[in-house]
Amino acid sequence: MIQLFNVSKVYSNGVKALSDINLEIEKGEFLFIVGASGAGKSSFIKLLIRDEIPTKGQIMIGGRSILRLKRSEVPHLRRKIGVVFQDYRLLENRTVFENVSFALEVLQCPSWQIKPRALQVLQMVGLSSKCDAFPAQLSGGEQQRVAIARAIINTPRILVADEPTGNLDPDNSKEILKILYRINKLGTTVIVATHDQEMVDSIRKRVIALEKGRIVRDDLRGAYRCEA
Amino acid sequence: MIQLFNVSKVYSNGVKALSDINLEIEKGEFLFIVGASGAGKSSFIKLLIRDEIPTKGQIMIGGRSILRLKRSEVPHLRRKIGVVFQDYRLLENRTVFENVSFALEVLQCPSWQIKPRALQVLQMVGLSSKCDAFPAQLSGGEQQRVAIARAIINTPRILVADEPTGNLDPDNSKEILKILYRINKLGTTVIVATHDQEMVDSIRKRVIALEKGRIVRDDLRGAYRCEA
Amino acid sequence: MRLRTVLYFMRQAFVSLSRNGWMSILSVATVAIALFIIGSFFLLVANANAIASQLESDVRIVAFVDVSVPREEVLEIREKISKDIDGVVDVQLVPKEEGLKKLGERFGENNNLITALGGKNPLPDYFIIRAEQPQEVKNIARAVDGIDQVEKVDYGGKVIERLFEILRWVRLLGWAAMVMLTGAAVFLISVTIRLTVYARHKEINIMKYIGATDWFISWPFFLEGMILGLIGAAIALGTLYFSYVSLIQNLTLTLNFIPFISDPVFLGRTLCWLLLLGVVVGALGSLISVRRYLKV
Amino acid sequence: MRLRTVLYFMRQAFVSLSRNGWMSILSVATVAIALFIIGSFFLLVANANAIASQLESDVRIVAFVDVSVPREEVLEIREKISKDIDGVVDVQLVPKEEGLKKLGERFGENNNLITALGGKNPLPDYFIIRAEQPQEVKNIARAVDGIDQVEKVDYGGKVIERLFEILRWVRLLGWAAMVMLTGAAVFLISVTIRLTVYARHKEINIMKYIGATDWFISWPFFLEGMILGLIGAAIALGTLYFSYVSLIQNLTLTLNFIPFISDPVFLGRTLCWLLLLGVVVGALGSLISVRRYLKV
Ligand SMILES: Nc1ncnc2c1ncn2[C@@H]1O[C@H](COP(=O)(O)OP(=O)(O)OP(=O)(O)O)[C@@H](O)[C@H]1O
Ligand SMILES: Nc1ncnc2c1ncn2[C@@H]1O[C@H](COP(=O)(O)OP(=O)(O)OP(=O)(O)O)[C@@H](O)[C@H]1O
Ligand SMILES: [Mg+2]
Ligand SMILES: [Mg+2]
Repeated sequence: MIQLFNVSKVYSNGVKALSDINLEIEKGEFLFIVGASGAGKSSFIKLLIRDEIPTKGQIMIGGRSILRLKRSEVPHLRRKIGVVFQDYRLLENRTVFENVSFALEVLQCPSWQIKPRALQVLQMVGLSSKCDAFPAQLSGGEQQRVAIARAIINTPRILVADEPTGNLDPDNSKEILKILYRINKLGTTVIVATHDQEMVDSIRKRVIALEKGRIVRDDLRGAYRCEA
Repeated sequence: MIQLFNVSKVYSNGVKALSDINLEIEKGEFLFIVGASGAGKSSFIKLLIRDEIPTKGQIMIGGRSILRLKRSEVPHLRRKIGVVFQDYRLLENRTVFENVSFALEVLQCPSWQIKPRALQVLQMVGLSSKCDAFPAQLSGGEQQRVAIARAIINTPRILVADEPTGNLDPDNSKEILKILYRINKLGTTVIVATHDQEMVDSIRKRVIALEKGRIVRDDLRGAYRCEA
Repeated sequence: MRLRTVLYFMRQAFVSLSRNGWMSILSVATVAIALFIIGSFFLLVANANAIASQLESDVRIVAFVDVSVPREEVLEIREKISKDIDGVVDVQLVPKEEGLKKLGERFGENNNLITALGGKNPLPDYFIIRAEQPQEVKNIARAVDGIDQVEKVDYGGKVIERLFEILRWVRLLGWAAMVMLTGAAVFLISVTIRLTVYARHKEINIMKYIGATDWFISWPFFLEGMILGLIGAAIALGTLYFSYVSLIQNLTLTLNFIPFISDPVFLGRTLCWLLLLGVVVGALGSLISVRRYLKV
Repeated sequence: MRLRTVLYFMRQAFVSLSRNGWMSILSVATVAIALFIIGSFFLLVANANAIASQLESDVRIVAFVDVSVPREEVLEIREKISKDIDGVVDVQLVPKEEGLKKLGERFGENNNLITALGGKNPLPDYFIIRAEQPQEVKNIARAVDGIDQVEKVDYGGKVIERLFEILRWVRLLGWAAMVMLTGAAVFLISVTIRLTVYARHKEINIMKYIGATDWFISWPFFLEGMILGLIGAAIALGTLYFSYVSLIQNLTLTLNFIPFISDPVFLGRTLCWLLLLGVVVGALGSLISVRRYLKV
């Protein structure tokens, strides 16, 4: 489903974020990306959604090069990928409900479909009571859960979550992991960049470890720490 | 050093964030505040730095009511308290170095004092190489460490950290905890709101657990979970 | 575009206008002020032009016929001038009798001029010729002077040339100022809109990250700009209309000899153009500003 | 304030100007355009005023003396007018001989007017009286008319009253427009500045959270606004000065009879005021906008 060939990313200020990444992710896989702060996890995710363009290499999603996409095709790529951003990226001027339903609005869903679905995902992340709040009126963890709700609302084929439990307590984290797991079971490819050792260790899934922009480990049933 | 009497906070949209908090924090104490997402940890911290005014009750710091401060005295209160915000609050238009040294600039320190000190704290959090980067050019964890560096640069009498390791890997988290511990040893009162079970459990310090805005536990040598 | 999408865009535009309250107000005020300035300046120039035209059309040529020429021949010359010379609108004959009468009046009622002249009238007959175009006055004067029996032609010469020179400059400067002011107003409106859009550029970026197409993001902004422009223009034009009408009413009381423009068709057309300008600048300004931030 | 702090503020202001590149440019452009418009309008009004004054000072009264009054008495009357009547600047006598000569000229060179009149001159002597203030013309005319030997007084009457009426309105409207334009320009500049500050309101909040005092945050913005205003004003005034000077040069070639203002002292003072206006609006606009976001 997702293939990276020799991908490198050097930012304009000369920082080498990723070097020579070769990777293949199967449809329906559940994948953790772990690594120290600054290892390149977010950069990897940014490449997948064409937020950044790799300096070198090729990225294929569903058999198509996403680097050769026309400008007008980029939104369609992004609709296929639900993303939980590390910094949430909520629309400040819109309520929680509007933020979450926005991902369906862009698909031009009829509103009778949008409303129940939005309420459903907000229920899943435990925010039914915060529908009409604006992001600035939420706690950190609540904002994070809104971002998760928005990413899963249109049951995307690929779900990418960058540190989705960084601001959540262990109980809420487990809840989120369950949601991700359930979505994965329904056929969605799930990619989670995380520092949460407990989460990675609790379900033994594929783990890719990055170090200074290079893949240093790729275990099919791995843990957060190297088990050598 | 810090005393709260019957403090309650109800936000303008009717959300009850804190109810009837009574608390005394000694000078030089190391205190964890734990609780689920939305329990009121950040609200508690916002009250301490007078970001929000309690709806009811009294807050004393160093024997003075911070609610009776004049507008012009608020900055002086905030200079005494180093804060790591949950959302970092870095100045986007300034480099990492400028962000960190800003806390000394407001004190009108001479620049020959500012520079070495700023480099020193950046070294402590492991960001010496990122001095000239802007916040947008940093990874999530790097931004968090800049926020920590800024909070500790003027060795404040009180250090408040809201989820300081949410975006950091376990190794970096341990490093940060060490720094906090060292600062505490030098006499600074440290208050850390966190979800990081490992961190809380690794040094047995005072733990206050919040639940729906109320203090439900106050253990002098506590752990993240209740040990009953 | 489906109806539902259109409705969604409309709702978004209005919601956004109200959530960005004071910014919307500032933008509307900017549009209103800019259009009010353009509008007043346009009316000023239009009135100056109208007055100038009226002054110009007043330009006359006076041609004195030789004293000895008999009246019949004079009438023939009149025919000749009005038929053979291009650009002549009207030829009026002032017979010598009338000239003498006027001269007499000048000396007061109880004058003894005619008696003093011994009943003999020394004055010539003369024509007052009106030209169609002020620019033709010189040529007409030359042609009339070419007629044998015409002794002398008088057409204000220097004064008229000066007047033309002034009018030429007034028009030139007036239009230059109009163009500049319009340009400046458009620029100022677009700066305001650009800055209000900038204040929301993160929102625009985020929408793109969630998979919104460029046009899906742009439309509400486009509508918003249009509404801003419309409201601003409406305020400007309402104010302009009422202040102009009441000003003209006041002016015509004291300056009733100046032909101010009060033609409702002309005013209506002017106001419509300004309204259109406001709406177009608002909508396009918004759209162009949004486009700047769509590149993610 | 310590030198080091001042230097820090200055550096911050410049750094911020350059980091907010395009916003600074837009603000400068707005200031420049607004001041250019005010400036040109001010020069326009000033010139209109100057021309008006010149026209007004040209106002004359013509007084015809009875034909029968002997020359000596006429000279006495002249003395009387210039001494006893207030506001008279100058009294010029046109003797009847000269009047006849002028009349003769009007009929062409080879006229036989004097012969026709039988050597007797039917024309009266008359005075041309210049008033100090145009408003006094009416009173002077009445006073002169009161002199027994004066048969008739002529002072343009209606025409002059019209002229005064027009001038009064031109001045009134000119000043009203000036005030309005200045207000509008100040508003537009402050909108732009307010929006640029808004784009950075989070920065301002953050500074407060770190313990910066209000004045510590405000000063760099104040300086920044001042620099913006200064640069914008300098551009506006440079452009204004050179375009005005070259325009006047062109105009005096063709319209040399109109007394355009080219007094360097006046121009210098005007430009200085505009510069000051730009700097003050820029600095205060910044400061006031910042204050809005300091309340955290
Ligand atoms: N826009 C950018 N411009 C320049 N350098 C950047 C940019 N974004 C990231 N970097 C640098 O690239 C490196 C990798 O960053 P990245 O965000 O991928 O790290 P990460 O693995 O997500 O870390 P974290 O766990 O802290 O979020 C870091 O050193 C960072 O400073
Ligand atoms: N500005 C605000 N206006 C209204 N409600 C608010 C505001 N800030 C926080 N709240 C609400 O107050 C409650 C407590 O929020 P707070 O930020 O204190 O939680 P927290 O303990 O920090 O949670 P987290 O661990 O997720 O950061 C939440 O329900 C939140 O929605
Ligand atoms: Mg990251
Ligand atoms: Mg919080």
